[in-house]
Amino acid sequence: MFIVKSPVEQTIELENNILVIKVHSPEISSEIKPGQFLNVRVSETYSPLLRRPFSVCDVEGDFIFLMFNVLGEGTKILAQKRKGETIDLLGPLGHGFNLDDDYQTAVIVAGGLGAAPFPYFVKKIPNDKRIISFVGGKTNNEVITYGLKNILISTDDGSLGFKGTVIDLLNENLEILNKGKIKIFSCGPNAMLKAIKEFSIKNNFECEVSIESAMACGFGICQGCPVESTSNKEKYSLVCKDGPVFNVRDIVL
Amino acid sequence: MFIVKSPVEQTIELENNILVIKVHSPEISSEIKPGQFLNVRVSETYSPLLRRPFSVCDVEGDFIFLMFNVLGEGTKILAQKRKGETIDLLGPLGHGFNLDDDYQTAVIVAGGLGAAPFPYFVKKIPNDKRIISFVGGKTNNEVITYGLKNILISTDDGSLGFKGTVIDLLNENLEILNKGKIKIFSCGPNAMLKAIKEFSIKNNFECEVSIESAMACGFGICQGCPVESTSNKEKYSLVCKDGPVFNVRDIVL
Amino acid sequence: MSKIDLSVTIGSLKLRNPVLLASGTVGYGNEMSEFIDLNKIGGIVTKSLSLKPRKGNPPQRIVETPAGMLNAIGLANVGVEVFLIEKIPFLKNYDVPLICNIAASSIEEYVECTKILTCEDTIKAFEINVSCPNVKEGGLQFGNDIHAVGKITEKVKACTNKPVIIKLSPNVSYISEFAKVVKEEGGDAVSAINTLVGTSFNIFTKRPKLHNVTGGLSGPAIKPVALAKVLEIKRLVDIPIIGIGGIMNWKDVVEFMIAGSSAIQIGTANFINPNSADEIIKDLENYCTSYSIEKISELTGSYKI
Amino acid sequence: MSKIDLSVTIGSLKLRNPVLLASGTVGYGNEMSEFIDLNKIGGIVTKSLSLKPRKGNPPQRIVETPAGMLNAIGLANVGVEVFLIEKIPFLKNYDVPLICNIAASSIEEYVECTKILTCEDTIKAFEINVSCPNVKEGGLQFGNDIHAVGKITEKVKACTNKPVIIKLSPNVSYISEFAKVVKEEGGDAVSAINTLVGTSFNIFTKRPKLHNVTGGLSGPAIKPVALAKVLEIKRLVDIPIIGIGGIMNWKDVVEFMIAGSSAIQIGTANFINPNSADEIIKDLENYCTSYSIEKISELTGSYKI
Ligand SMILES: Cc1cc2nc3c(=O)[nH]c(=O)nc-3n(C[C@H](O)[C@H](O)[C@H](O)COP(=O)(O)OP(=O)(O)OC[C@H]3O[C@@H](n4cnc5c(N)ncnc54)[C@H](O)[C@@H]3O)c2cc1C
Ligand SMILES: Cc1cc2nc3c(=O)[nH]c(=O)nc-3n(C[C@H](O)[C@H](O)[C@H](O)COP(=O)(O)OP(=O)(O)OC[C@H]3O[C@@H](n4cnc5c(N)ncnc54)[C@H](O)[C@@H]3O)c2cc1C
Ligand SMILES: Cc1cc2nc3c(=O)[nH]c(=O)nc-3n(C[C@H](O)[C@H](O)[C@H](O)COP(=O)(O)O)c2cc1C
Ligand SMILES: Cc1cc2nc3c(=O)[nH]c(=O)nc-3n(C[C@H](O)[C@H](O)[C@H](O)COP(=O)(O)O)c2cc1C
Ligand code: FES
Ligand code: FES
Repeated sequence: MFIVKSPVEQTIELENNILVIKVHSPEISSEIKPGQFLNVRVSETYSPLLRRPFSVCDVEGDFIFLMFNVLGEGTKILAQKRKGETIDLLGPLGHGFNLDDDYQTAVIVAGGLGAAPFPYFVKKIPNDKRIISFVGGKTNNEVITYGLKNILISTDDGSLGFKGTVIDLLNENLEILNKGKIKIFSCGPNAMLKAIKEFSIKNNFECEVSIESAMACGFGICQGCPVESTSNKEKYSLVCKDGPVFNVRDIVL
Repeated sequence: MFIVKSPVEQTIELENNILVIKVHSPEISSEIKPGQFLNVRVSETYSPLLRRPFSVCDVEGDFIFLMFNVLGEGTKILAQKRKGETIDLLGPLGHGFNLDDDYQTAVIVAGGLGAAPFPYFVKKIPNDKRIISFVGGKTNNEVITYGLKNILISTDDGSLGFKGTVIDLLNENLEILNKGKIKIFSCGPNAMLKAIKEFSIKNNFECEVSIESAMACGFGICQGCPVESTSNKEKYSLVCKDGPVFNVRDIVL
Repeated sequence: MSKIDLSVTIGSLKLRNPVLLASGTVGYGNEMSEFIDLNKIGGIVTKSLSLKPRKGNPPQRIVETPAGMLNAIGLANVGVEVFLIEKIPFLKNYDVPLICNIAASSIEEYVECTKILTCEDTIKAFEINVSCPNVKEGGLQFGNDIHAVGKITEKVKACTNKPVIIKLSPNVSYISEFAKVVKEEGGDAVSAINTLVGTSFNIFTKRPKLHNVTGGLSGPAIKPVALAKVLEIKRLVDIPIIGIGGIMNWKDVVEFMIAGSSAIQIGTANFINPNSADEIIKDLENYCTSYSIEKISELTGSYKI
Repeated sequence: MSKIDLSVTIGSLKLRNPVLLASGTVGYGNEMSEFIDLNKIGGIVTKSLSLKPRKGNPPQRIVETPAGMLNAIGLANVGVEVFLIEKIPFLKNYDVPLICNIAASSIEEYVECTKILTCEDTIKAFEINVSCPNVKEGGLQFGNDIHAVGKITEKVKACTNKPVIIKLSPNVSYISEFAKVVKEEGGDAVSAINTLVGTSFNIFTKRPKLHNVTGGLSGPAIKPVALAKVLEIKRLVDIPIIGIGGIMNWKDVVEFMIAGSSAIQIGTANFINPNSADEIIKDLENYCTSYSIEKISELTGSYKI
């Protein structure tokens, strides 16, 4: 784990107000794994005071990429960073996705900005695995397909792709999913993750999800990011340290 | 008085880490007088929370100029403003210098950044008055002569001009000062202003000084900027509203 | 779009909207009127007035702190007489409820000030400052003395028919106990909070930055504390609350109302943007429209716990 | 350049420098050791330990506020037994004074925890948390009850020879009265301050952002309040003080020492820069060199008022 002030190389604007920031950080790029995250200090002032967690979106050589949209003060400042300015990164943090288990097809299920960790995931997945990506959004401008492969799209209002939730779309494609051994990798809004959990259990699919939580430290000392564990009722798991990627069966969503 | 978000046009770097920021602000440029000031909000965040007071340094058409050096958080942010970014100005505030009374020679006495209000002063002084400028600093890199006229320089260490304080330099030049009616206009560190007061009283010179104070509002509602008045012991004067320019005989320095 | 009702009541005091300007951050209105249309705001609370004029503390009176500021003005004010003669005439030009804030160093002085001021029609209510942390005359710190607060409420109520609001100190263990006493003694409302006691040192001179040594902390830094105090009172005492502390925008106002405030006051924000109150009122109206809130007073104490 | 003496003493506890890591912001040291050389810092204060493991509060436990944060962790901890078995071995690898922080919901529980822990050599002192605002088990809020604080001090002192530091609550009218009782009952030092009670609401759901409704405010926002509390104790009670609250850099440390602290603790800053303490120690050494301060302990209470 490192704390490094890394220079911004470029900020790329995708459609729909989504930004991807490219940062030079050899220390982190050489260590980080898909699904891990960084805790980013966007300003040296006390406004905002705390770091902001972002999943690693992609890695290219010594560069790492983070994907975000402008929500509040932190992301606003991040969006204004120009080439040469630095951001202060702490990471790599947490446990990423387990790409190497026994499955043939990785089924990516991403809702909105939940697409963030998958470009790097797609790069790092072993060559012998297939990928199929289900991408959902409320309307077409919430659909993010950056860096994904073999994409099926759903929107609640039908403005792009299949009309319905991404779960509906999965159900529509159950036949494909039932060919060979699959594993679901999902990230997105909590409501979606809940539905994914139900779907996975019902269909007996392996499933890992990346979840979010309010965080202060990001590395296990503040106890600020509890998530109820299914195996141990006496103790919360910590999203930052035990996650952010969990076997969906291990946590209460 | 206005509250206006004004776009930055340019930031000029003088010698010695002194910066001059040029801002497009027709509302303020058309009203402000030499010695008046603006209370500047450098950031929309709460860091820093309060505005920062700056004297108007110069005016050119619709543009105003502020002179400063990087001291703390506020001036650091100000120094990083680029063309097109805005700063939030509140002003014009306070009472400026009285240029129109009965004197023939304006004797400017400026210490360090106390030079800030004088470029505009020099422009606005009636044509029939003469100007002579005494500029002091501890060493040569504290001497700021930007926008001044007929300049005599002193440094404590003699690294530039006369060796001694600016008061010593005034005393050296008493003969010139005693020719015709003069009025001293001074701005600088408090120790210098104290000495100027003594000098003016001793030599029976008219003298106005621009003084500083911690400020919150800048326009008379917080009562945060008191200065002891010589005429009314029951009540403080307010630097922001009754000043920042005072007849040196009216206040206790 | 139907008209939104922004009006609120604090006891018998009816205000056209819940946004007041806090004592000590608006002077007596004249300087502020250059920036804001006083006719639009819910009300003005004057700088604390004492029987005699007060010079206040020597400089330095103000220090900036992270997301906040310390002040130790020391209740510099013109005194009730000069206020009536010199300041009221200006305020008569406006149609804005005037709440007169009184500070004193004895119970008798509170009573006397109230008696003098109560005859003035322009004054619609009194806010009694029992909580200024920056003057310790006579060794009394009323704000921390529950019996004194009760006594002051009782005596002031006895000499005016106008609503009496007691402005409470946050520098106590249980603010709700003070609110309870205020209610018992007939007070009409409480204002919460005044500033938190704080200090700051110049590390090179080793001297306190404030001449008064300690000062009162205000601004966004104290908002979470102020909200907790408002909530504590709301949950335990049935009395109208005017919420104060770190309010910078309409969201903060809504948060204070949810926590239990009937109205709120803007303090430090006036120094940064003297037009804040006007902008906030417009934003509140838009918010009510967007969320189909017909009467803003519905928000008061609407927390779901 | 002569060697600067950064060492300080708190009662009989000698520390190589005044920079400790605060309870609840360093865990049990293992995660922090990835970022900072624990052998360099003045001491570690453990997360509050209770007799039995505690699960802590459900989420949300943390909210950011202007220049601060609210936490309502609810004293999630492994309990004294697991601490001794699983956490102490790691800490034995380091040469850093370990201060064990204890939280309990009865006087008996404080005593029992102390008795169990006092046998462990690695533990150099106890810090008794009587002031956590986020658990209200048994309806007790020791931090606000001066008799309880006295009793706890007395009883804990009776069962250990190690220094006992009482961590005081700032949510009281006069913190110095609590410090006085601690001294009278034989306590060796006080830590000031724990967090300020605060809250925050989601204005759209109208629910408190924290599951526990209220939480503890920490970070730079509270620094002026913490300094005023330290100063109040220093002026009125002769007991060593460990200053805590919003310390982010060496200047803040010097300010706390001038105000009366013998040592200080870094809390929230650890989340933002887990290497802060190390940087601060280096900066303090440079500061002492520049200003010809031979012993940093000279700074304690060196204010000029
Ligand atoms: C492990 C992890 C990985 C993440 N990865 C990404 C990523 O790759 N890209 C990305 O854009 N975001 C990601 N997030 C969320 C991101 O941290 C927040 O969006 C960010 O902190 C917002 O900061 P802000 O200052 O702009 O907004 P704030 O001012 O902090 O908040 C603005 C609004 O967003 C809400 N909000 C704040 N934090 C969160 C959160 N964690 N989840 C949901 N809503 C929140 C607030 O309640 C508020 O309404 C991740 C979060 C975690 C915990
Ligand atoms: C009426 C008036 C006019 C002014 N005009 C100018 C001007 O034209 N150019 C200019 O550069 N400055 C001017 N100043 C001073 C200027 O306001 C401060 O330098 C500025 O606020 C510093 O802000 P900061 O955030 O960078 O520093 P801060 O972080 O606020 O302070 C950094 C350091 O500077 C000290 N400091 C802060 N404010 C002042 C002050 N008012 N006087 C002296 N020291 C201070 C602090 O104690 C601290 O040590 C003026 C002040 C007043 C009251
Ligand atoms: C400079 C200043 C002066 C103040 N003077 C008074 C006063 O005279 N009487 C009073 O009751 N409160 C006074 N206050 C307290 C405010 O009315 C308010 O309670 C406090 O500032 C918290 O609100 P804020 O955080 O919005 O500023 C003063 C506050 C400031 C900042
Ligand atoms: C997330 C968090 C958890 C804390 N847990 C404890 C605790 O278990 N016991 C305790 O005595 N103090 C606890 N504290 C209080 C800190 O030790 C410290 O007193 C407080 O945060 C003020 O210091 P700071 O502003 O530097 O953070 C906690 C603080 C935070 C922010
Ligand atoms: S964010 Fe601090 S423990 Fe997880
Ligand atoms: S700065 Fe507020 S009254 Fe002068």
